[in-house]
Amino acid sequence: MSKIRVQSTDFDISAEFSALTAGRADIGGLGCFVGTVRDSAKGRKITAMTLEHYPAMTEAAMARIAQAAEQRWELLGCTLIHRVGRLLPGDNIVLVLAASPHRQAALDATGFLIDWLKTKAPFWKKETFLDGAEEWVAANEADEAASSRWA
Amino acid sequence: MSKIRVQSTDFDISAEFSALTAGRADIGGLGCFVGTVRDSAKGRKITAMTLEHYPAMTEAAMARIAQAAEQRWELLGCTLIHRVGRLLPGDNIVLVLAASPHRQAALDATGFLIDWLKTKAPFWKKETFLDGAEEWVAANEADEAASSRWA
Amino acid sequence: MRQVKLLYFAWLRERVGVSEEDLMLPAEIGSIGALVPWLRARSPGHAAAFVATASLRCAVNQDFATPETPIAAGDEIAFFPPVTGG
Amino acid sequence: MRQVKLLYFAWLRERVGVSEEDLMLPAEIGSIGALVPWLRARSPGHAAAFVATASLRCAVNQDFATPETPIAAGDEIAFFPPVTGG
Repeated sequence: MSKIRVQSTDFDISAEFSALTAGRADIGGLGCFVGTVRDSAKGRKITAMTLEHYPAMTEAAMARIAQAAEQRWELLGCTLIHRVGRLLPGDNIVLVLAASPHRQAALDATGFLIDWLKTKAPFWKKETFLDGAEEWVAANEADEAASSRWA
Repeated sequence: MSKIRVQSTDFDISAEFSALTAGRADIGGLGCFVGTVRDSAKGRKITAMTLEHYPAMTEAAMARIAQAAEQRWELLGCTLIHRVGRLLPGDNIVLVLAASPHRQAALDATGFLIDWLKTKAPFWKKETFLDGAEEWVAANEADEAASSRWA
Repeated sequence: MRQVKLLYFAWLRERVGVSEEDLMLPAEIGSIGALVPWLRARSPGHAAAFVATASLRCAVNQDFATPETPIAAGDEIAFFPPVTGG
Repeated sequence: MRQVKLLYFAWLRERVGVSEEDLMLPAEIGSIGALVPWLRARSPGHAAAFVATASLRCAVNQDFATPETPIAAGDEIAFFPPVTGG
């Protein structure tokens, strides 16, 4: 019941909502999170963001976490799409969708899934700054803490 | 920075995402919730859902709560759309969008806004059952409790 | 005597039988708490609508009100059940 | 001696200078904890990549591993910095 994708191309939010809800009327609420590339970090302008991942591990790990969410909350389906490659400021990075009969389950599962993607899924971001300098993004302790709330 | 609508027509999720994000690259995360009409309640089949509201009060109250959310979290904009009139199972009822530089603020504001819409905005739902019976939906104590978490 | 506009929504509207009415209130009806029993005596429909005050909500001039909220001439006073939007 | 495949990601890959390598491990390298110092001695690039073990993460056969995780012939062993997706 989960759809997992790692892709370099953009995703279509409406199409993903439609795919998750098509032909069914048992959904009461859909939670969604979309992460996008910001044009600055720590006060410096960013011109690009490059995402690398560990292909053999990524989709299997994403499928497992989607399954864990479906066991933890009453979900009728979820969608996880993560982009890789070179992205520009304003571009979409990640989409999480969770459908449930109940609002709170949809929202909680959405928060759980994006926290997990931030802290456990094997993706790495490199930022390119205005002067051409490139730096790998350091892991955020606040993100690690957000994930541990779900432990 | 907030967009508030009460309308009988459906909304286009992608168009609302685009309207909120167009031309800007300072957003890091977008939280979204979509509420839809379920085809059953308490084990009975539903054939329609009719939403009534208090027009003079609704949009002003929605604008105030959007402003409250923007003061409470670092938001770059939010969108609240609530449908009224006669809806069918599977139809969209409500859309909440919240954009922030930060993931957690976007998710928390989304949860706050939909909890508020459920418990404080002057909308009333009437369900039409398979046998033609019509019943006004009773307020949900769990919803009231969810809202009080934000007090 | 002060004129006010009464609005009813959802099942309160259905029981009262009208969605709104303009009423002249006697001077002694100074608050929402005093208005409710006065309305209840107006008709069987009003009596049926205002039977369960625990499930009654009120807004004066589009703001949520309590039994203590005072009433002034020209007020728009709305009664409705607990809201069920979202 | 057991053959394993090593994978490196992000700045670990850049410092080691290759994204993957097939290595024959001596019998005494039985765990991830024993493998790291052995890798560090392979080249200046490896030494630079494995300098800060606090910021090192490892997966064996696509599952997160710890220093205690044992190594078997044919394993795919990946080293990378803390993840930053989402």
